[in-house]
Amino acid sequence: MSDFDLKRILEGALFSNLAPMSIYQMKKLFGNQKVPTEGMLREALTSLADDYKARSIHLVEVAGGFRFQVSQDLIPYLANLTDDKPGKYSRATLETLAMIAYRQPVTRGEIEAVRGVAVNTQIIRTLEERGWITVVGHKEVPGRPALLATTTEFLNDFGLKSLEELPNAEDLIVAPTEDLLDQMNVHGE
Amino acid sequence: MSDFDLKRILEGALFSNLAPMSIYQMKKLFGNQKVPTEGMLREALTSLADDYKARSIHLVEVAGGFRFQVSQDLIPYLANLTDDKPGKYSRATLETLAMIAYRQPVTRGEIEAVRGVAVNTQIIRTLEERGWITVVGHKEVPGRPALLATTTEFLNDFGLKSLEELPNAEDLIVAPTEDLLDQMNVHGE
Amino acid sequence: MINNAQGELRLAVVEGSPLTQLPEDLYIPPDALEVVLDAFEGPLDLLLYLIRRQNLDIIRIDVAEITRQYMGYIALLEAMRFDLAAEYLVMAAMLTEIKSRALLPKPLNTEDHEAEDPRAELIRRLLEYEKVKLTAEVLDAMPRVDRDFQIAVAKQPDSDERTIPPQVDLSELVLAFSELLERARLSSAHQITWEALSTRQRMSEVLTKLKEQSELTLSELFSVEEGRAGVVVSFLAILELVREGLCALVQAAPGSQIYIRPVSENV
Repeated sequence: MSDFDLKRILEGALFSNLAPMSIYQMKKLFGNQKVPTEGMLREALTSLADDYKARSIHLVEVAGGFRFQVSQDLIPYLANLTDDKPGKYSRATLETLAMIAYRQPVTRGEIEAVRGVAVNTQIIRTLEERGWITVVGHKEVPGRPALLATTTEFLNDFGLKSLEELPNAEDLIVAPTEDLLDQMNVHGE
Repeated sequence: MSDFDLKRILEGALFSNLAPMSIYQMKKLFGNQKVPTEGMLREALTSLADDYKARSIHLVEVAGGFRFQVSQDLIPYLANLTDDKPGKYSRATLETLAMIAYRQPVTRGEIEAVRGVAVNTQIIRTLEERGWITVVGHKEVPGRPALLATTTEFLNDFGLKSLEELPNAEDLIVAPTEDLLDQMNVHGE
Repeated sequence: MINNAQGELRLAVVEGSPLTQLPEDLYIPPDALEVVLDAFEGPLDLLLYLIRRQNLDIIRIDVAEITRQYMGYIALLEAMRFDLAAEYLVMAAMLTEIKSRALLPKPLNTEDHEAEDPRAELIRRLLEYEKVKLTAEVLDAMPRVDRDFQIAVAKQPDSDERTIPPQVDLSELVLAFSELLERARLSSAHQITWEALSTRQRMSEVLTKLKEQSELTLSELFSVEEGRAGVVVSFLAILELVREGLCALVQAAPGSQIYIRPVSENV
């Protein structure tokens, strides 16, 4: 198969998939035929990404694989098409998600301890149903509470390749409080 | 706006939508800005179609308007991707379909109100793509949300002659709770 | 990569960091308290607000003054939103303790490590909470699918062999709807007038079983002999138990096994 064919096949497959496509899935495309190597696939993907550089859609890599994405600058136009405003999440929901993303795996009790308020079941359900969090196990303490973690879909939806790409939470606390944290450690431990 | 911008905007919009896009909808993209004429739009579409001539996706005109479609010759490759055993719809998808079937025509907001969680855009897209639901109009309230209803294909697939043949869901709730359900209907309507 | 579109929400800047969502010297008339409280995510959030309003570094908080202000809010809160007050009251008790300890002379003979600053634990919690709060804002500002960008898709070529879409049985659909109706009924809590004896009885049975086995699958509570009526009664009983906070339903992923667990002391 020529490089040209390989690129054509990947292009068509990527556009016919809503979910990102992994290298493994790309190999599956070729069934019983000669399967291209990962190197060949990556080369074709790079070339394909180049073809779209000047267009309003881009080939991007996220945790789940590769996908085509419509440019962010077109959102204001697309918003004119629909009356459905994309969901806004409450502060409670976002704080719960932040706790899970940065402290995973974490129990609901641990989230509640930091936030100082009970975590509504509805919040967990909303995040689970959105596909952003899931139960990854149970903590071996009395009651065996569920351990919550974020999913690959969470990374995909936020355009991230891995959890390491999340902004560093420590950076958010600015200078003056940093020495406080040091002091605190002395006091706290 | 330059021709280049117009083409970019149309390209992005066409790729963000699975359903064909009419000239009317394309005009809607521009909201309160200067709306391009049909001639300008058609010219941009022709130029866009040209750009994709050599690729594996094509801009085609169908009954409802224009859309990008993956080339027929890729079918054998794409077929390798599908599992032999059909998947399952999530509980959220089933509940959304149930709400639409029993309470149609219904808005997304109304479904959300009963389910207590936001309805993911993905769910609506999945059901639309399956051909089971469709937008039948817009509710005359602020935001003019889309009214969703089931299709003839839905009836066919579920072996129903008409919606009246849908089993009465209330029958599943037996004796003692019956009066509660009666109360609920009063509240519900 | 961080989209600061939400930046305008941060109304106050304290020592270089954007901090609060509320105007700095917001006067809260008592009758508006209920509305304002919805803006706070709990006692830590309220406390953080009170501290930041004085443009203070957390470590230098004047506990006496903050406690006075906090207690003022709590007094109003208690009268209006008793259900919420518990969490706020715990904080009030903690503040009072810190304040009283600070007022007492320090015992002279104690070892260094025992004489820890009573504010330390509170400050640690406040800093930790503030970090979560800021992280949540950053997370919300990050571009995400549907809101800030769209996935590009094209129609798949028409083909019979292409996909086998999931099959749905009519009974599944009916069941989904009836469950939904139930849930809607249960969430509108005040409409519930009385419980059928059989449901109450089943609730007790479920709780008894949960005492013996700390975890049950949903299917363990349904038996074929009881037929449809039994399923409904069990289902109602479980929903009622969940509503009353006596047990919790846990599911790892859509479509996977659902477990029922007692709500225990651990949380």
